[in-house]
Amino acid sequence: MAISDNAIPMSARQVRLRRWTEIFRSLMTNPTTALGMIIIFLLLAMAIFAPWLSTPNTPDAYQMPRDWGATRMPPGTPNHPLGTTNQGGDVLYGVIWGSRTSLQMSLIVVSVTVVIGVAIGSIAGIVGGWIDETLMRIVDIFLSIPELIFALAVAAILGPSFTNIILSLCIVFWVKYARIMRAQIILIRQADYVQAARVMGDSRLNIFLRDILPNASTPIAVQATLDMGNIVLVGATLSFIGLSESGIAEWGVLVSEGQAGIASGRWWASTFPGLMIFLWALAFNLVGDGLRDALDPRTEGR
Amino acid sequence: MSAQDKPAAPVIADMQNLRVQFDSKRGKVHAVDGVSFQIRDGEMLGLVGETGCGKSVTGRSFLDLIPQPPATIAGGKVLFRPRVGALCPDCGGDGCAACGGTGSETLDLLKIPAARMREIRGARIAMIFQDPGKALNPTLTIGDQLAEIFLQHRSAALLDEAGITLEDTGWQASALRRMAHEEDNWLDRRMRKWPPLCSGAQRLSKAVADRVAAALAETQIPNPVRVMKAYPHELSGGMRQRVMIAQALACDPDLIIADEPTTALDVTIQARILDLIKTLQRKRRTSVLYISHDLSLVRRVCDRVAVMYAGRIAEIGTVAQVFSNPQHPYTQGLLDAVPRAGTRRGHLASIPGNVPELVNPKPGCRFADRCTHVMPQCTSADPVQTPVADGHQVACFLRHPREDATSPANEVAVS
Amino acid sequence: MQIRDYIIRRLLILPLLIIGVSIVVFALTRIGGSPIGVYLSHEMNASEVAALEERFHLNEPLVVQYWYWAKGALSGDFGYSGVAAAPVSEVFWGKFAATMELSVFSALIAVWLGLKLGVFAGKRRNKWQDHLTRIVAVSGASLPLFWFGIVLLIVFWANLGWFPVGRSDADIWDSIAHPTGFYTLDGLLAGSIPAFLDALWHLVLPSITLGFGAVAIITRMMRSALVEELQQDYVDAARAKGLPERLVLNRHAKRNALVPTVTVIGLTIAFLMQGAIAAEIIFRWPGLGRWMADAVVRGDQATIMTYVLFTSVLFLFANLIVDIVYAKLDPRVRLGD
Amino acid sequence: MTALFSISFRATLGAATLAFLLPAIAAAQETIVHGADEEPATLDPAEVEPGEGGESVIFHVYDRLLTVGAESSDLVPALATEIPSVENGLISEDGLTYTFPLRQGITFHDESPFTADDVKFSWDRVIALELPGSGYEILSERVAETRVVDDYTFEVTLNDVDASFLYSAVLSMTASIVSQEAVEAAGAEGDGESNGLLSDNMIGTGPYTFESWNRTENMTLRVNPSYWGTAAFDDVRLEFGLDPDVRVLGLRAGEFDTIETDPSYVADLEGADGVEIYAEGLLLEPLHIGFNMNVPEGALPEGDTIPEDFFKDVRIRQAFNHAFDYTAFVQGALAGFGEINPHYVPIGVFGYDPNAPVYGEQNLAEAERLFREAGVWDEGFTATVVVESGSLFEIQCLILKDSIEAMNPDMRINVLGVAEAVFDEAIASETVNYAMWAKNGDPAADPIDYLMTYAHPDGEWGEIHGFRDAYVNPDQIANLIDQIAVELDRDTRAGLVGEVQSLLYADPMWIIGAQEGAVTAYRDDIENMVLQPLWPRPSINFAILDKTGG
Repeated sequence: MAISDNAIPMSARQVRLRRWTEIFRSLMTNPTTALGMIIIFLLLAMAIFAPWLSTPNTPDAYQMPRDWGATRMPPGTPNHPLGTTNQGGDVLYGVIWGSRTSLQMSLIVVSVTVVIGVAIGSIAGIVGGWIDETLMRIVDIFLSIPELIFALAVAAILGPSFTNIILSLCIVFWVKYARIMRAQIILIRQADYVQAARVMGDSRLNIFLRDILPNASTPIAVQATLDMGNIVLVGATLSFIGLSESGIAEWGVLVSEGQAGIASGRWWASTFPGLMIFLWALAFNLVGDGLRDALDPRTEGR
Repeated sequence: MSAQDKPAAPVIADMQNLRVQFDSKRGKVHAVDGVSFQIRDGEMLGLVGETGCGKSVTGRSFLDLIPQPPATIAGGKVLFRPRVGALCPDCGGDGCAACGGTGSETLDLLKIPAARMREIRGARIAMIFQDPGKALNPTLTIGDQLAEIFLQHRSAALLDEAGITLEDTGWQASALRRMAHEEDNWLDRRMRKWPPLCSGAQRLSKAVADRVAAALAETQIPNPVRVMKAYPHELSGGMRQRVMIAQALACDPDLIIADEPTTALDVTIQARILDLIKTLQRKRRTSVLYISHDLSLVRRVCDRVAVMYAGRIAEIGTVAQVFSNPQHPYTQGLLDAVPRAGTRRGHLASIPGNVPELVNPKPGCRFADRCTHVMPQCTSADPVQTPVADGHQVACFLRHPREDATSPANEVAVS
Repeated sequence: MQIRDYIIRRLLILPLLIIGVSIVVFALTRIGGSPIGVYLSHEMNASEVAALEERFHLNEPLVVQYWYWAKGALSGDFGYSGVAAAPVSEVFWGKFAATMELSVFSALIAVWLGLKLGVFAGKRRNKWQDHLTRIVAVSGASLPLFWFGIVLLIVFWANLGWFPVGRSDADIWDSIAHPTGFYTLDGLLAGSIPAFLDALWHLVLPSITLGFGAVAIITRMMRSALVEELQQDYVDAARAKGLPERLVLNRHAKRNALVPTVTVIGLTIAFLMQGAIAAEIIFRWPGLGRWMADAVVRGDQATIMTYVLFTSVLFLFANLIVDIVYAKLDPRVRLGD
Repeated sequence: MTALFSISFRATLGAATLAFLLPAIAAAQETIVHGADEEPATLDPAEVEPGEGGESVIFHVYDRLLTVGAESSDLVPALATEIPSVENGLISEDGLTYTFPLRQGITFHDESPFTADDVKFSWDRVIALELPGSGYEILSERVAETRVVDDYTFEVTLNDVDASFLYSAVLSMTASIVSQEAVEAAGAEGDGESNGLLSDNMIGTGPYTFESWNRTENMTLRVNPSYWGTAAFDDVRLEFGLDPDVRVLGLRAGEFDTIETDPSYVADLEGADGVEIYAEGLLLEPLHIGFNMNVPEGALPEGDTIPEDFFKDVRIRQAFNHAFDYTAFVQGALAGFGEINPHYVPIGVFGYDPNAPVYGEQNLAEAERLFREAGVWDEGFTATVVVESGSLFEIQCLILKDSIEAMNPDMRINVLGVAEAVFDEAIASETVNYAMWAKNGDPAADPIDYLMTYAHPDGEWGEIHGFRDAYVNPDQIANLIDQIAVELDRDTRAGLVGEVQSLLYADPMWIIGAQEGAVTAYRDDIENMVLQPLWPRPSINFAILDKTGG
């Protein structure tokens, strides 16, 4: 309408506010995204209340409790509602505490990689020059190796352990954020209000903190959400291939240990954890997808 | 209704109280809110208004091109009488009241089945879009895009020119028929490259090419054969618009909806395109609904003009009537705005205030809050179309009849 | 910028990237541990170990080691794979063919299903079918392949016995040569229909497992591209010409929507390369993926090196080609700006 | 009877199909399909690593001078016609020279005749090549000289008297007899380089001829119709690269006739239709966790709180042996297929003394007493045990972990699972940087092999783990074992073995969780299934199996 044609440039805060409200609205209106959010909520609840849902194993709660007297029990056996593994591990315990392990893994990796990525991306974007060039070439190199394969190689070299899986994921996943951050900076620099701010003689740091960072946050949020799912998926794949430690309450490990039983009709030991991995990844992908659509101007309705 | 100087041409299109609403996050937008006007055979009717006043939607409604959802047709009729086609059931073609003297049957474009609408689109009613750059498919050559329209509406003739008569049966003939109707399948497309089909196929495509070239030539495009092979992005804006026009006129339609055909072009070319449209329209006696926000253009080319504001017709009459003797305050404002150069497109610098929100609007004159002569009733009741001269109507309380509250115009406005 | 210049620039960067990748991976493998572990056994005495270290130049500084490796790689010597008990270069192509054949068939499934779903959803934007499709598609990307594969294995191999595992039936194939390494082709070349069918038969389960995962990428892209196309003026213009919906969709919307969809081919290839690992383990497909998995577990670094390098080279070239194709398909694009 | 039947049956079937049907189907002569665990790295007896996958193939295609039958662990003549002994004079009085009369009129699969020269050539070749990783020491450390007396008499002289020579050396796959003619035709060999012919080819005299090997897929062996002994019944195809559970699935689905598997899977297969289970006797590969008393200063992994010489204290070694939950291991992990036999003379090996004292009862009270006495109970400790991840050995470590930590949460065991290669590297080096590691022993027929490797203060592990400074009385043990090595009188020898067993109980260097049962599962149309632990893994002799099904 005529009004919007001769609008005066909005302040950074307005821009942000409007974007977030838009995003939130379209997230709420999209049923699949809503579904994703519900699943995430439930999974997080499970992770947070794990100690109350099933009593932690001593001395290490992230180790499966092994009842060598009751191995290979089917679901429904007293005090093993989801059955037990070949080593007498309680599947339910694995499922519940596995959600914590996954949460740990994804949170650590995402936060670490976001920090690294944003830092490097910002340096490249703001400082520019040869530093930018070199950093971006490095990013290109990392980006030209498919994630899972890269993580696999790194984890293999570090040796099989849960910590090493997390480490390898951190090494692999920061790159996208650097890319996004740099792109955003270069993009937002041109925006009216940033120009205005510069004219008003704000310090670079000020502009960065007040205008650029908050605006870059949306695409990074999307990537982070998607990664929350991917990381668990990739991590589980690594564990499955045999790069984690056996005996810990981690879904990927449980699936690969449960495999042994599948051949003999003991489906439960791997089915339940596998299902959890699936739900986890699905939920975050749905929400991430929704977010992306909400931000992607092309797919917005007219 | 008849203008006193020349005998009234028959009405071929008659829009009656059209109402179109759009669903939006904030509510129902009454984009078109009871618009009525008629287009006479061979006349050019200008439809002017600011951006977003609903004039494009009004135009698109003739071709059923309003996206539903989000839009919904809340009411009204769009009557159309094709020159060629079935005869009027009442008079059998002699001309009568029912068919407005055209002698051909009357269709309600909002009610006819989709198949029927497709026959009309492009053949009887064509459209020229605002931005030829956007309205031409970038991945198809000009030739292909024009060919489509002939293959849709002129298959029989094309087959005839290619030497395939109705008697011809057998798989070759039917393959070529499929080609001529654009119903060819994967196999056909392969096989037509080889004997025995290839000769027939070549004759057919030759026939199509000839017509395309002719159509282009008519819009004074130099070297049509070369242009046929070109992709849209390889042509200048003016050229593209000529192509659009050629496409619109290809099947010699009765009515052309020209939606701001020159807006996207730079000023130097605008004039030429405008003249082209005008001459072709004269030559073929095609009726044109010329949608524009630019009064000066309308004044140059149109016979009659309807001024639209916020989804309603504010004033309608011959160019002479409206421009020399504007009755509606809004029209007057518009006219003041015309000569002023450098004003933002579609925005009236001279009139303070903005176009009102059209979400669930209250009754009352839409222009009230910008109107200098605003009166109490302006904000309480809807003004009705009031004749001020022969064929000149205005919807404003300043010109409102006191006594005859039951004039037909009145009914139209309130119903 | 002109497409040609862009592509030339890309071609110039490509080798640099590949070298970069090799350096990164090489550094990792050497920092992580020595590449000789896979040859060691407690049968060996110190002198034997020392001899091996000599053979792999482990007593030299890292840079020198890399130099040796690069020299070898350039002359086609990628070291000795402990897992395959043969030089990498010897076993590579056979496994390469196996993985490629699998990927091709999976890609066929993914593209076919992906486009179908994408159009199906795009046409019904924001209707329930659209949401359902999205869930199906995203499920594909969220499904742990290794788990999905196992389930298929149990149902269709162990219980129903409809499909086999492995790559071929030894009895049918013992007399048939493998000129191409693509068993389906080899079967045809040998003129043996049973062999050809056998090869196809073995492809079914793994390519479904792998393909279903890739569907998500294509569906999503196709959907949003189609949604965008359907909002274009020229789609309305086509309608205004009186074209039937069939043609409007196929010729004007779908056709153009395919163009941006091309750009995810690179992604898809990467996905297939990754998924191949799990799929090949489960279905005992003698390809690069399973080789890599074994190498990873047994610390066979020559193989890990080669595999990572290979996939990234493939990935890089795929993306380059995608750009070129994209430029060709869409006359509008002017890359770089 | 069944043999005759199936042969004639096959003959007719073969004829019919050859006459009328597709070649593809004609090839469908009875073939035993075996889901193998480990694919060979090489097929060359001089290159194969003891215990490695190649041995199971070499076993079928090559013959050795002697072998062991299915029934007992007694020696049986093979290419040699008699078993050397002092009695029959084929072992010289000084016990150093062995004479082998050889079978006549035997040809290799390449039609070249078998003579004493081939035997000499085969053995000399192994010793000369010294291929890294191979078991050449088996011969080179024992053999002083080999001689061809005449075409059909072979003689070997040893460095020292060796009571286990026949079992430990002659039976080993390394001592297989290869065709001299074929090898020499393939080019020169020497200084640590074979000519590569035998790496992926086999020219032997055995019941099977080598047909084809598609690496990472399968290997086909064909019946050798002109075998000097009883000919095999069915061809064999070994399928490689399957995960254990996939092999089990394949067996259920009838894709495989026999598979290599372990107790935990066999337990699940009980009652599966069409599947038979064989579970008799025990493997001779005790599952052990080793104590390392020789850790270099500061070499222990992160988080270990124990001192390098932690296990020098015999009480701690005993405490660990008491604490381990043996029942859990045998009943839980091995699903009951196995014996609790926690010391280093396995059941079924000569001289095993059933009355010698053993651990094998979890005795937490005793363990706690010893830990307290050693003064590590109160402040506790953290020790890491390194193991090949995803293996049965890892489960043994997990049980140790659970056992110890259940006693006292301050006493922590870290189970560090690593890739096979990493593990081998860690264990292969002169000094081991971990206080504990887990694996299983190499099979042998004679106690001396075990005692030398795993108990002798100056033996293979004795040196690496520093037994000498750890044993309470190293010399006593050393002397006993040395005696056993040279004692030729069986009864005296047996007595000595029993004696050393008791000493090793009091002064353990290993936790031996269990002796794994010899178990496998196979399709019920396979007849004469026998596992002989002295045959290379999977301890199956396909030559005696008969597939009767269609």
